Amino acid sequence: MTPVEFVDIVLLILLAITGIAVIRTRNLFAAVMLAGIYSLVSAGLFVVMDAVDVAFTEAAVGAGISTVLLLGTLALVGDKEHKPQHTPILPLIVVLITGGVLIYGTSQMPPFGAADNPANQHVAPYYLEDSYDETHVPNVVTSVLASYRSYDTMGETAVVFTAVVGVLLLLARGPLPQRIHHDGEWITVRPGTTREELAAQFKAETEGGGGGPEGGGVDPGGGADPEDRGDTPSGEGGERG
Amino acid sequence: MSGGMLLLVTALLPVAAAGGVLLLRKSPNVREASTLIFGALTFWHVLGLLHRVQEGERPRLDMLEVVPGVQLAFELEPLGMVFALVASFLWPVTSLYAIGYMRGHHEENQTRFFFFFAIAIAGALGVAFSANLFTLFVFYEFLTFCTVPLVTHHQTEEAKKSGRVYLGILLTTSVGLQLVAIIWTWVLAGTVDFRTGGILAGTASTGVLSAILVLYVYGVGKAAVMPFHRWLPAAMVAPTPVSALLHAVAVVKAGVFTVLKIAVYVFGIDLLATLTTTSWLAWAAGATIILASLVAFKKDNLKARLAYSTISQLSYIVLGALLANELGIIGGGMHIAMHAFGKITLFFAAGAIMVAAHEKKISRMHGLGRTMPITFGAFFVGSLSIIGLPPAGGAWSKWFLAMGTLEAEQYGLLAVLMLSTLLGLYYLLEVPVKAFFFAPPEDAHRSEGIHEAPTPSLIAICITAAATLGLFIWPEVWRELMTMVVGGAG
Amino acid sequence: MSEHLPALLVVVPLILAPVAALSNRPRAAFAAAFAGCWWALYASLALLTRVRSEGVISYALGGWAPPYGIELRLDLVNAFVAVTVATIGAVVIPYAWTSVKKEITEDRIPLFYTAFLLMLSGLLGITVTGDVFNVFVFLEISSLSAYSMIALGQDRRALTATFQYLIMGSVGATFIVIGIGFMYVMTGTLNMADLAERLPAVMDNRTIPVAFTFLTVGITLKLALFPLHLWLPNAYTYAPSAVTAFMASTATKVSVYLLLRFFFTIFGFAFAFGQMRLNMVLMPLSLVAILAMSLVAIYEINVKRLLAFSSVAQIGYMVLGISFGSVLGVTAGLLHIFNHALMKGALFMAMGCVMYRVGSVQLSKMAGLGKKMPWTMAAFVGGGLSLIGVPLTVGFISKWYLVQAALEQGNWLVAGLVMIGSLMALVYIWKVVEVAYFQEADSDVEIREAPLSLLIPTWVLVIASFWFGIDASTTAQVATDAAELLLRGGS
Amino acid sequence: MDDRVILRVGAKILIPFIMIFGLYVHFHGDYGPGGGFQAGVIFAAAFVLYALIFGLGNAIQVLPPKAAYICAAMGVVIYLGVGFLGIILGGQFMDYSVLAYSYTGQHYGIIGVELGVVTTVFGVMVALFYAFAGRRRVDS
Repeated sequence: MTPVEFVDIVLLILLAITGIAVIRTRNLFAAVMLAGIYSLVSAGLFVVMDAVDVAFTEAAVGAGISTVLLLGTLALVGDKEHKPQHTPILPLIVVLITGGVLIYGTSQMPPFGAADNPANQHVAPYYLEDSYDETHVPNVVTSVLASYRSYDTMGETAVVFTAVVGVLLLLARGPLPQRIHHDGEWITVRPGTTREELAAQFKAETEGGGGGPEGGGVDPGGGADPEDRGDTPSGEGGERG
Repeated sequence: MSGGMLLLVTALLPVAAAGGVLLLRKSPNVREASTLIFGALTFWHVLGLLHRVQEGERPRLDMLEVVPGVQLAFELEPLGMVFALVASFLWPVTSLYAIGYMRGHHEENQTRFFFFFAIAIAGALGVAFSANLFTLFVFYEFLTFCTVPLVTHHQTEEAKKSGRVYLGILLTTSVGLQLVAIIWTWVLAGTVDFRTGGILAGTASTGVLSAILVLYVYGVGKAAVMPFHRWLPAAMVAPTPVSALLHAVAVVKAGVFTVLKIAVYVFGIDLLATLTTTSWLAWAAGATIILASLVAFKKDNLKARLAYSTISQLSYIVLGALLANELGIIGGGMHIAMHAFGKITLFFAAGAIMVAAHEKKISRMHGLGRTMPITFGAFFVGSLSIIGLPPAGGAWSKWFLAMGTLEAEQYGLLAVLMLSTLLGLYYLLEVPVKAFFFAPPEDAHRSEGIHEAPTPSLIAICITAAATLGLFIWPEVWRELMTMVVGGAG
Repeated sequence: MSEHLPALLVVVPLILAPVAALSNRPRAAFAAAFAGCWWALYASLALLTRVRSEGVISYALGGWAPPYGIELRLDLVNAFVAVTVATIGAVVIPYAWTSVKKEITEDRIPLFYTAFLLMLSGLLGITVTGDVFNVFVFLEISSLSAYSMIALGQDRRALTATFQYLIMGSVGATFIVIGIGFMYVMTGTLNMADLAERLPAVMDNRTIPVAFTFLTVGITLKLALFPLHLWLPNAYTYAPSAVTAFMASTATKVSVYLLLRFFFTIFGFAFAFGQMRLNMVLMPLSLVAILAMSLVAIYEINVKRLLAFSSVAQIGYMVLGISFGSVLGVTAGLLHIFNHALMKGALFMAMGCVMYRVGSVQLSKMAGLGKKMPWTMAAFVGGGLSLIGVPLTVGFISKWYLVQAALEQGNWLVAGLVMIGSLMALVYIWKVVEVAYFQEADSDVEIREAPLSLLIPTWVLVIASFWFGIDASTTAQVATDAAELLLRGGS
Repeated sequence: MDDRVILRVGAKILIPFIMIFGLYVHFHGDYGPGGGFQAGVIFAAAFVLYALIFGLGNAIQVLPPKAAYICAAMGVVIYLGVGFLGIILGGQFMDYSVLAYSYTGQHYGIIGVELGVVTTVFGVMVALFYAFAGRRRVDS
């Protein structure tokens, strides 16, 4: 066993242990932390595989920011997981089959990192040999990402942007309000509104001659607006639909 | 005007009439007048076409190519002429009748009624003019859909249920069987055009072709071969003019017309004669003739009895097509016309009884003949034609059909025809006989007010009854056209 | 300018997305979305015209020759799909303005249009690209934006529906990327044309069949083929009306396109159907989809849900066509992509009109609507006729080719089952028609016809679904040529 | 708050270094591992750390949510802008070679798109953090 193989095996065992631990624990805080560790270990694996750029990203995003965001979510939803209502048999079978097929598929793959792999024979040598002449960027990864395949990176940037659009759509300005149809009028109902409040609101809106219930400025980033914290979700509302 | 354009104009006239009905909905008199004028115009144009067809012209109009190789196109040949002639003549007559009926019966939504009525005629003409199976199928389905609002006219639970049966059976058969057969034909023959001598000969094994024939005969649900006949009695919830024109003439005749057309122009008589299923199907039609007559025998509701009689008579035509010889085709084609005039007279009379005396049951019509002599007299004439007795037109078509069975050496089927004549003799003539010669039932509180039907209706009844008699004397047009269909000189 | 159309088709809507977000005013964001959609329609039509006259268009992004750079590659197949997507986008967007104003709170409208533009450019990006990894990137854009838009539905259950879709969609996307990875390992390339050239040499390996399997499962999940359709009904039911109309007519269609692209262009017919016997899987599944899902639709009482199940059944028709592996079959599949987009778009938009006035699409709430909203319900009937496959509607054209493809192979049983499927469509459409036309309405609720701004786009699709049913020669010709192209294996 | 002195002092020292590191990662991307993506995350991490220790209110004063949101959108605009520049200057979309002579054009292009990436990623990460952290807990 070469030293590299030894490191590989240790890291993979660690990865498996963390993965199983994430599944087993009912404490979400622990799960989030373990997920962070999982990312860190995978970052280590990527380093061993000489994919430092990927490792860097995994460490920064997977272990760093996502952990913080998940913790932020925990602050909202609490850190105890409910007991799952369905049996995990079917998902387990699906996972086992998928895993089996993956192992089957990799079993005849060319050995990792060998120079005569198809993956190292076709496009990659071109990048290695010609990219410096064509771009004068020493880091081939950068020249591939930002120039040869910059359209992909553009797409990735758009994906990141799409993510924030989605999150802001759902989370900006507190819990997602509902628009419901009531007696020929559409009105806005915020989660947690009690029945009496709803009646009062409805009365105000229909007698007030309509107009947008949402007055004023539009601030999609306003989730953190301190004023917004005043809109108290109480009683019967809640996020669960 | 070129023949093609004339076809288009003729088919569009009823659409224009429908538009007129919508525009003039505020004043019923003008509305009905416009329907009548458009009806007369349509018939006038069809007569013009008749002249050309008799000269040997085949007016054709290619409208557009729907998918490569499949066109929406009109082409008028003698068989289509027969159907077009019948439908376009009876439309204004029925409209006249409907004016009296709908008002006398205080029906609601009359505009909608007349609108869809006109549209349905356009559909029937489209069927008659179709140059290929695809176009025929388009108008066949069109006819199905635009008659649904007429069937469900009263919007009651019963109407709703009937609508379901109507649409269900007609679409199940047409989409599930007929369309498959059409596409199969297209795959085999590479064309769906109607051609003299057929297009299917030699394209596939006789087994496959036999299967396609079965799909066609049962797929044309409008021909009401049992067991796909239930829609026709169901459609009787519609107002009587609908039953009269559509379910005795336009819709059902579109069905049997399709069968004849497929027999002659898709399979060809020669091919048809070689297929094993042909005679089986002929027997299925024969069975329908007898069974439907027996059911009609037991129905007390007059319209229901007429409906089953129609089912029975339709199978005459299907039988004619499946005899696979010239006489059978001629007889079948002529029966389209003869039965149409006879049956519409019967329905007119039934409607008139309903409007004037509010009676639907035969058992309660005893003695009515004395107060409504014209109506029941017309009923008698119509019955003669349906039974196939002189001096009514029906005698001729029955004659040819019987000759056809003899030529095909199908003596069993000849016996079927004879038996059904006997049955018809009873279940149809029972009505006028009882009306004229039986005493009214004790409990019938017949008000003194009962007399004949509203005048427009009465005129219509007289026209059709007279025509039925006239057809006995002048059947020549129909025979000539049908002879042209089977390739004779005329 | 015109030589850049392949790129501009995608990136113009894409750059309008952040512009819409930055504008932060509903009206301005709408204007951006409107411009993006109509630009896409113009560009895609121009491209289709060019492809028809000049053949395949290849566009090397960044000036890097493929396979080193990313290539956009348009042939008849994806130009046709791009036109479908763009058409629906251009029709739905004016509709969205009125509909969204009611169903979504004002503060979220600018971001809604941003998401809409992102989804549009994502779908177009998937369609026009000639690079498999690029497919995955744009798939993510379109999926993420779809998730967030569905969640905006005015029913709380929209959130659960989104979550389901998110999980299933992510699994699908992961499977796709695993398949792409495996292919890269064995060939060293991501370019589709290049892959098609290099794959045959390594097909005996286990890796490629496994890659094929992962891609198949991933894509069929995305296109909601039975039994991987479970995410679809809820997502369609609870999403805002405009989103449902757009998604139902585009998202699954693009996935069907991907299926075609991967099976025929990249792996090749011989491998997909010969070695992997894909038709043995796809045909039974699509038949079950057609019959079982139509049956479920018959018993649905929420009309949007009913239409959603009908969509799963209709997807069955597309996949069934593909599973014949013949020119006719693939033609039927391609045609149905376009045709179903038109009719389902019209139907869902009609339901959006009902939602706008009635606030619900429960069947029980629709009694008597035939009189109160005559134009809306007439549009529904028009779309319904097409769904049933009545002649002179687009639905008939699809069926014509599909049954032809079945009979050509002597498979009359399948032909019969297709017809049974369309009769089942008759049952569930008629169910709605009966309630709307023959049932008396609650007299105390006053309901007016939907505003013209909703009706006009709806009717545009209804009329289109008749137009392309009456004159299908162009669409059929394009689809046939495209199918021949696919079966020849090249692109 | 007083018992967090160590944290506060530590953070005050750390944050500038984190940001410098972010700049390093960004600009060194041409030579070693790193680039806009990682740099954006590292920058965002600096703000997140600030917000965690000095409170959301202070963080919002330094960088309002709206600014983060604008960054997220602007980055995409910048990236695509570089792409459009290629077309405007007569090349293909995303063609850097027309931006300037030879590989200098590649340099400009890569710097441009990396700027777009770092802006978007930074903006998105901060906006996401605000969105989650800014929400009140909903108990049922």
